[in-house]
Amino acid sequence: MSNNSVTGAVLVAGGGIGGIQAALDLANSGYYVYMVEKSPSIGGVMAQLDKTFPTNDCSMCIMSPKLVEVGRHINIELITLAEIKDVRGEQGIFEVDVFQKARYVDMTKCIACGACAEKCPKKVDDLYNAGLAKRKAIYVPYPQAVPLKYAIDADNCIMLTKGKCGNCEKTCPAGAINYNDKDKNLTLKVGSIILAPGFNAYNPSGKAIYNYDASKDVVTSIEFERYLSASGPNQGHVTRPSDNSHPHKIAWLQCVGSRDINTCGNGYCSSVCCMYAIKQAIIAKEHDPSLECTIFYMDMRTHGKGFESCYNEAKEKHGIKFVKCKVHSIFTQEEKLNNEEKLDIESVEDKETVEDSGEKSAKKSKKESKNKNIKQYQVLNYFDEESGKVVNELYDIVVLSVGMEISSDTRELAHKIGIELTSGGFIKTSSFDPVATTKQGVYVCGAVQGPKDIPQSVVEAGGAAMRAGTALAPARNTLTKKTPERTEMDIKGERPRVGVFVCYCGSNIASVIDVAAVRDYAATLPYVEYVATNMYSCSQDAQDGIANIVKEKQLNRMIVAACSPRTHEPLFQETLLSAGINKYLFEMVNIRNHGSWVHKDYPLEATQKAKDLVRMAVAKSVQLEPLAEADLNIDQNVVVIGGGISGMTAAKSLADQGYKVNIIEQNTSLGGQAKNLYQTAGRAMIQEGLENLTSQITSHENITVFTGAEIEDVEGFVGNFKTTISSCCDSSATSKCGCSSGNCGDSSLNSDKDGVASGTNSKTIEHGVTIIATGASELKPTEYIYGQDKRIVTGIELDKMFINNDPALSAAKSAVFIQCVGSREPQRPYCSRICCSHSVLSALHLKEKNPDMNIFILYRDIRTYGEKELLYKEARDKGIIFIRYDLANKPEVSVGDGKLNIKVIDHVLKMPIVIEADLLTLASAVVPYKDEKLAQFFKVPLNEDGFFVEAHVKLAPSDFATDGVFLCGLAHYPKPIDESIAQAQAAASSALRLLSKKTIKTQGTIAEVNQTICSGCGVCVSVCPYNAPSLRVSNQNEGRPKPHEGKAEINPVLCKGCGACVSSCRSGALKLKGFDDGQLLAMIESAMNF
Amino acid sequence: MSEFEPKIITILCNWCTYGAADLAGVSRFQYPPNIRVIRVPCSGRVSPKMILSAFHNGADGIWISGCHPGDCHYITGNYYARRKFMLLKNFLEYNGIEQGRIHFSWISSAEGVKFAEVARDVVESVRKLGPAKYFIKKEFIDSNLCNCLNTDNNPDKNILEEQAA
Amino acid sequence: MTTNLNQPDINKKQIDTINQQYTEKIREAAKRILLEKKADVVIGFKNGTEPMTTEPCLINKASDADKLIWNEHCCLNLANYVKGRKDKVAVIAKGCDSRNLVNHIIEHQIKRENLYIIGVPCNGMVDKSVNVKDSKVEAESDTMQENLDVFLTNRDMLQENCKTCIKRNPVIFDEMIAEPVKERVWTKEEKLKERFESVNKIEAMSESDRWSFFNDMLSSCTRCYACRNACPLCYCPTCFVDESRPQWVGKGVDPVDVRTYHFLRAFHLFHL
Amino acid sequence: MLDVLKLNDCQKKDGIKDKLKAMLNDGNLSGCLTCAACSAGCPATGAMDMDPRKFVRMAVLGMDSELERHPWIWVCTMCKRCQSVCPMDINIPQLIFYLRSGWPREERPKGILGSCDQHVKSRGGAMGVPFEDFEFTVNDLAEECRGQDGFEELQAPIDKEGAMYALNQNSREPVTEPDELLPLWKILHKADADWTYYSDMWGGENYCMFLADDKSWGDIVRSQSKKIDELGCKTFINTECGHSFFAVYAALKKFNIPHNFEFKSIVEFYAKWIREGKLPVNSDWNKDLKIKFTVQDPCNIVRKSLGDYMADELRFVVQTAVGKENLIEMYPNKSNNFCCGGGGGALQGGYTKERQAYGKIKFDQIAQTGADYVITPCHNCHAQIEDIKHVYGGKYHVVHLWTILCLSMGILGENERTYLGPDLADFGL
Repeated sequence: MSNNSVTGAVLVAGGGIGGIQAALDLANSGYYVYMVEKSPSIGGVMAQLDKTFPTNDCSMCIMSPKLVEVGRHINIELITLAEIKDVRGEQGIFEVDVFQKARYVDMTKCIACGACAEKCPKKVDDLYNAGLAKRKAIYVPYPQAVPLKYAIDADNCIMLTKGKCGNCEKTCPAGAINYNDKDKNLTLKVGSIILAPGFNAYNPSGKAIYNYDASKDVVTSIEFERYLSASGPNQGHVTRPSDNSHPHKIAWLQCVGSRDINTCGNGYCSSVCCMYAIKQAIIAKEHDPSLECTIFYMDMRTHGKGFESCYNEAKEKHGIKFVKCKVHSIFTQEEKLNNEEKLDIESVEDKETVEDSGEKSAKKSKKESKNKNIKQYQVLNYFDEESGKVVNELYDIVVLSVGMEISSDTRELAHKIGIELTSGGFIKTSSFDPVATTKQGVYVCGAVQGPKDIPQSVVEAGGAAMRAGTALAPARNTLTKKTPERTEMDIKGERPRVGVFVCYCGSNIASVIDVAAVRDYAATLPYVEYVATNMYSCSQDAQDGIANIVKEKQLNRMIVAACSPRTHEPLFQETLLSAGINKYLFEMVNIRNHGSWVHKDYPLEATQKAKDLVRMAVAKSVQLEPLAEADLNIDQNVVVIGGGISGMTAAKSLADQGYKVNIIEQNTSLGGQAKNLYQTAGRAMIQEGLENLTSQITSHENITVFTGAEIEDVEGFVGNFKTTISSCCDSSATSKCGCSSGNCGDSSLNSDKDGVASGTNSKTIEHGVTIIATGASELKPTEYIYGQDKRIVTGIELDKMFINNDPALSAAKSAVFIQCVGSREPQRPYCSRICCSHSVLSALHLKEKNPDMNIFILYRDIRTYGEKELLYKEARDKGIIFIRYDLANKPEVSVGDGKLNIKVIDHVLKMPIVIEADLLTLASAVVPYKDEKLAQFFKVPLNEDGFFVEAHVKLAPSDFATDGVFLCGLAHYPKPIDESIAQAQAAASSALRLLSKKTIKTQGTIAEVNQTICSGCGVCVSVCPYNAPSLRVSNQNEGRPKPHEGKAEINPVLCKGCGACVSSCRSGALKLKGFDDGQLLAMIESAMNF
Repeated sequence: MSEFEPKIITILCNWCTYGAADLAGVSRFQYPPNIRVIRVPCSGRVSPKMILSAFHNGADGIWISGCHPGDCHYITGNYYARRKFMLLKNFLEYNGIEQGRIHFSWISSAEGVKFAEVARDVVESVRKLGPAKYFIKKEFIDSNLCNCLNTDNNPDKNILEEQAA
Repeated sequence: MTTNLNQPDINKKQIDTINQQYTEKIREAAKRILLEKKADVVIGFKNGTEPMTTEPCLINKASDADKLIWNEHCCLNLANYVKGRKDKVAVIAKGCDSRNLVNHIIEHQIKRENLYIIGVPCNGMVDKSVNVKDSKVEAESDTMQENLDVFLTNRDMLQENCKTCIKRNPVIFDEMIAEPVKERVWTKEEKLKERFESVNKIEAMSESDRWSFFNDMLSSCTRCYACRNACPLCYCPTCFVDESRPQWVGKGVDPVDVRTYHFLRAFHLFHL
Repeated sequence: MLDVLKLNDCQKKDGIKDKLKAMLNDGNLSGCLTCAACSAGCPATGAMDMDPRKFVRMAVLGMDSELERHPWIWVCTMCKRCQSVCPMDINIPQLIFYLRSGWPREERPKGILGSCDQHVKSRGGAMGVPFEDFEFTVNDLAEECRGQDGFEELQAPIDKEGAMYALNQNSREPVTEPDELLPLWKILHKADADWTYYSDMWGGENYCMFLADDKSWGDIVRSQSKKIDELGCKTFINTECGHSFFAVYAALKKFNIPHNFEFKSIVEFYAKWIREGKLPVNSDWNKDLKIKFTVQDPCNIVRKSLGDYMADELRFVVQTAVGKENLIEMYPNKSNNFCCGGGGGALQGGYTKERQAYGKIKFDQIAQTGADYVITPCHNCHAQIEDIKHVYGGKYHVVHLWTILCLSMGILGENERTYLGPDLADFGL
């Protein structure tokens, strides 16, 4: 194939968080991306969430920077209101038919002022608010939407359906409405396809047992999420939907639409509901500590990083009640109130606001208690294990923790283009290629591949981007656009010449603020050389005009008083740049969002405020300096630390794209933990997969493997690391040590004695990025008389027996597994995530060897999340018996008369049970290496359990806060092989974002040290999470001390420009360019002086 | 005489509270026009000198707002800010600055309503206290913008110095 | 045998004995340290030129060690003398000095490995400014020595900070010249009443009284910066009041500028 | 029970769980998640210190000997409320049935055993009444009824060949309260229905089903079917009786009984005839009285057989007869209704204390509605709800649907009012 035979573009179907991450990874590594999204804007379900577990971060806060980045990306083309209809061709040369619905709003003209929606007479259920509120027929789905352009809902628009109205067209100040817009059929040529359509929440409607149709007080978790949200229909006030009264008791019902083959067909676990229920209960309780929150569950599945401690906190700190019982059903009980009793209704104001936002009557045909003297309760019957009785409890609100399903559209498309699905209806992938569908060239990420949470979706997005890009590597950078290089004028030494442009924004600003007066006032300010107004400053012609004026009037500072810099600053910076002026000489004044829109009844004051803000901006702008964005070369070599499955996958991913990769492995051979493992949950043979991968690694021309290697020293930072290792040998093709395939341990050159000598065999590798994949190990149990009887083994030891086909396995008549050995204990509070599925799988293997074997699994909560639940079901169906124990009554293991006895109390019968076992497997915890030295070397943090801490739990699970260092595999958290592989690919994808650029630009607005003032106290070093500041150290080899030794310096590559160091510096030695003390104090001073 | 209208220096972090203020705008939540917003990357950027300087210049109140603990775009910036502000506020009040002149809050970019509410509360609480009394430098109050030309901030002067050098 | 500030039965004789023992131990340690080259210099105290005073003293020869003394006037904080030194320094440290040394180490003003700390359990320093006549104890003699007896046997005669001291023993040291003294354990009530007595007094004031209280306190300040120079934690090469771009605090004696100087300096001491 | 369970001893092959698994698609007890949804929804939970989950668990663990003679199986009514929500769709009623069948026949509860044996022996009904007596009573009563105004032409035929509908008749009415037969006949007459009783196994009830005597249960339905097919009836209508409906509904499938008729509930026909205008049922009579009714959904015809469709038909009929506003629902209802405790043979099962405790939930539900009348289109519901009224001191009255339909049409005779309260005792006469 020649380079041109593949298309350097990728189609990403779905604009949720998975699609967004995949698109950004690809677009940032040299591919053109078409993002096809069904709705008018991207964001997906994550945009609907109030907070995200387990940290309860504000969902919108962490997501919106990504939305904006996609929206502005030069190499991402957003195709909204569109769906894939068909796919033709094959990997590398797909043709995709896309159907795009008409928007009826010209995106190039719409300024998102919202005037149209205000005048639109048609109210429609607002799906963003789960139908709990109303929006108009012309709308943006949510205020932070990207693209922030209105769209007409053709099904509901009066003009489009009946030919009457036309209000929006009359109102639109920008002339953006186009009723004649037509649906379009597009054909896109792409090399790879990533499917990320997300999931549908299970709809409990029509199931009488949930009482969902009959009562407004039974809500789905998505609806409750909107109730909790400050931007939701209730502005975050939780009230009983039936009467807006103050709730006292809320219940969550888990597994609604999951783990149920009877009332719905979803046998799988939806994986996220336990955590989101805990999150919602905590948030609800934070809103109102007197609330009683109860979660009814079957097994608490808090198997992710930080989840178990969140669960423990929910119980202990927040007092949330957990009841292990599936509630039979919900029904309404009405209670008549005495005359004296009044409904505890939230204040009248609140109610009116609620009605204003159209909350009323949104849910169709729901029973409302019209009579204010009747109060509805939801009755839950549950079985109390303690008393053995049925308890009847009344709740104000019941939240149904609904599961995930794949839409029929997605299934149809998959069928049409020949992609296989799993039995649960998700897209099928394999353990060793977890993001590849059964159709070559089509990849997948997010919940469509199986129920999962945000971090796992983001991981898969990275993996999918990696895989999609690899196939197209020859066509990298062939279809991408480049930002034009521009020359900037040197304005150093020039007197400030400020231009002030004030925007009318149609009537958005002008209807309240006297724009001309603001302009005229600006003209009186010192250094202001030019003032003007614009009808729409953001319009193309206005920007051309501004650029011309800047040139003509030789302006060297520019101020635009209009809307928010968060959305428009980059646009005007671009305008300034096009006039040859450094973009940091721009300052924006927000007189719309912070002015006319919020002070509409105070035009005089709003005008005065606008003048003040302009004066402040001028005061700052005269002190602005042109800032440079320096180029930093990225060394094109890679170091991967750890040669297990994760490390090898990451290495292979990058090597396949042409980068030289060095694997540093401490052991004498590659393979890591996988060497001891038998099968994946997807029933792939691990030894085969491992062998296959290892041989690809050892024969790869771009990969050098160092086994028996120790890292001695690390210097440098992103783009330019120097890692010194001591190693016995390397196994690359050019290796001279003569050992084969990295198995140095077997070679005479690397006997233990010779290994010592490797200290002299040290080598320094220069590399641009580092991937940490150091793995974890299995805990050696200290309980259950482990080590005292050879019939007692750990999970991995059992796998070894399977690998070796140990005859003891078939011979056993009775086998027992004990779960949570060393996990979820006070001294090791996290859940090891993999052991439940692993034991269930091993039990099935035993059954396959000997169908008559009696097998018992003693567990605390079975955590076979996602479609692994089907293994659990299979195990039960095959007669494997599961017995639950709790921490206070752990099983007792004893040996007497040569018999191995396990005693446990049955959780149902509450009676002691004794099992005589021929084989006892302890599902032992996954323990991290807690490699503090490595953490120090790369300046990356470890958590209290000893796992590495990623940059962001949700959105950057494979990155570190430290640039240029990435993370995957067990070193991050326990996870099965498929997840490790996906994360390794994601880490490689993140690394690729850097490598493919060859150089990175430093940010302009970064901190800088004036060393003559610096006291060298190091406070800046301690406050910075990015390791940007450091104290200068002399290099001893250089002979004489560096100037300013011991004083702070900032690495401009690492600095993110937050300014925490600057404000922490007592001696004022630090400045933050663009937000310096002088500039900010000038604003403060001028705010008051007029 | 008309009611006293305080002027309040408001410093907002770019990622959360500034976003909340934008959202309040988009949602047309009304609040009094007494605040003057200064945008900074992170609440961790705000240093005590900005607060003291605002008082020097006659600000009647100061309001600083950032991301909720845990939400910081820069991972930990708001934790430092919180620690610093609590101490500074206590210390200023210990020195005689009235309670209610200095406000700190944490508002996420989804909390437009909260932004408007807090803005109203801040303005009201400062309005009740009346004009600022302490820490004001007389010369600033009496001066007008032209005075700034005489300070070291004067870029003209800087340029002259540079040229002379 | 340990002494305690709360013990009223302590007498001059005991104190003299302690001082004598401490002095001997300090001299012995200094000699040994210099001879063994554990440090290039020992920083301690010698007698001042006036009665009831001491001066800091740098010894770099073992033979000079006998200059060193210890008594209840060794109130200066020797941490001030170690910062920025490139040689190896041994320093005598009371509880308070040691805490400042910790700060110097953390903030990179001296390397721990260049520092040898000779810990001295402290019995409190006398406050020379207190007039015996004003004290509750009626002095019967007016000789210096007898006054001193009164001082030492009466807590009221101690320096303010010694009265409320919570760390009389060094928190960091390489050797101790005596067994640690007993730390005073403050009950909650004592903490509120005694230790934070002055704080409470101010907190009880109205806002305007508080403002005036500090204004009065600072009215005599001429910004000589002696406070800054004496302070073991003030080591910035350029103090914030000396910044010029932006110069946001005036350099003169404008009351607001003076106030700002003291306010922010105090703030810097307990926070960044 | 045992102090310690030695699990290895229990794990023998071909135990209860294996047998059940072999018998049924949904019989895999091992699938149990021990989620306790069954126990949470079962009115028999707690009786004899037992609950459905525990019962399943014992089977799963292989505690067959403890289960084999556990009397709780006669307290459970096999109402299927457990299985209806079971996420694993585990057929607990079938486990109960299986265990009932495992008891030595003579040791099963005498009441149920006797009823089954009488039925088989007499080839009539559970009360052992010979066909001749039934025939006499029917003819006698029909004659009497023809004396009433408007019913001069009324017919109550037996074995009428070619009749459109064959009707089963619970033997309680002809034997113990013959006047209760008349309202039903009057309705059929009003609707101009071409119907007939049939002579072989004419009794609708089927205690052999409760006895878990598959052979006799099947034989009874087989005989009925054969006879009806011989008569050439197009439709086999079940009268207001729950278990008799289920006995036929389930047996036709379970024993794969050949038949040429359609099997329907009388309630479906009430609704049909009202819609067709054949029955002038309306609620005008109750406009001013505002007497409140509630309705019991019999598990056997609603949850276990026809589902919410049946419940909605029932409501249509009741609302037409008493007025929509006068029907006070019990919650939960329809397919999620609580069993009254009278089903499954419990009324004859002999565990009276347990049965009445079981019925407490139903009693409370009824009390909560405040209704004056409970309409029960089922004999066992009728009897059980009557009984718990006396036990717990209720004030309501229990009536069949036919009584109220006739009342609303003004055709309820003087002797047909046994179950009405004083408020309606003379109404419309």
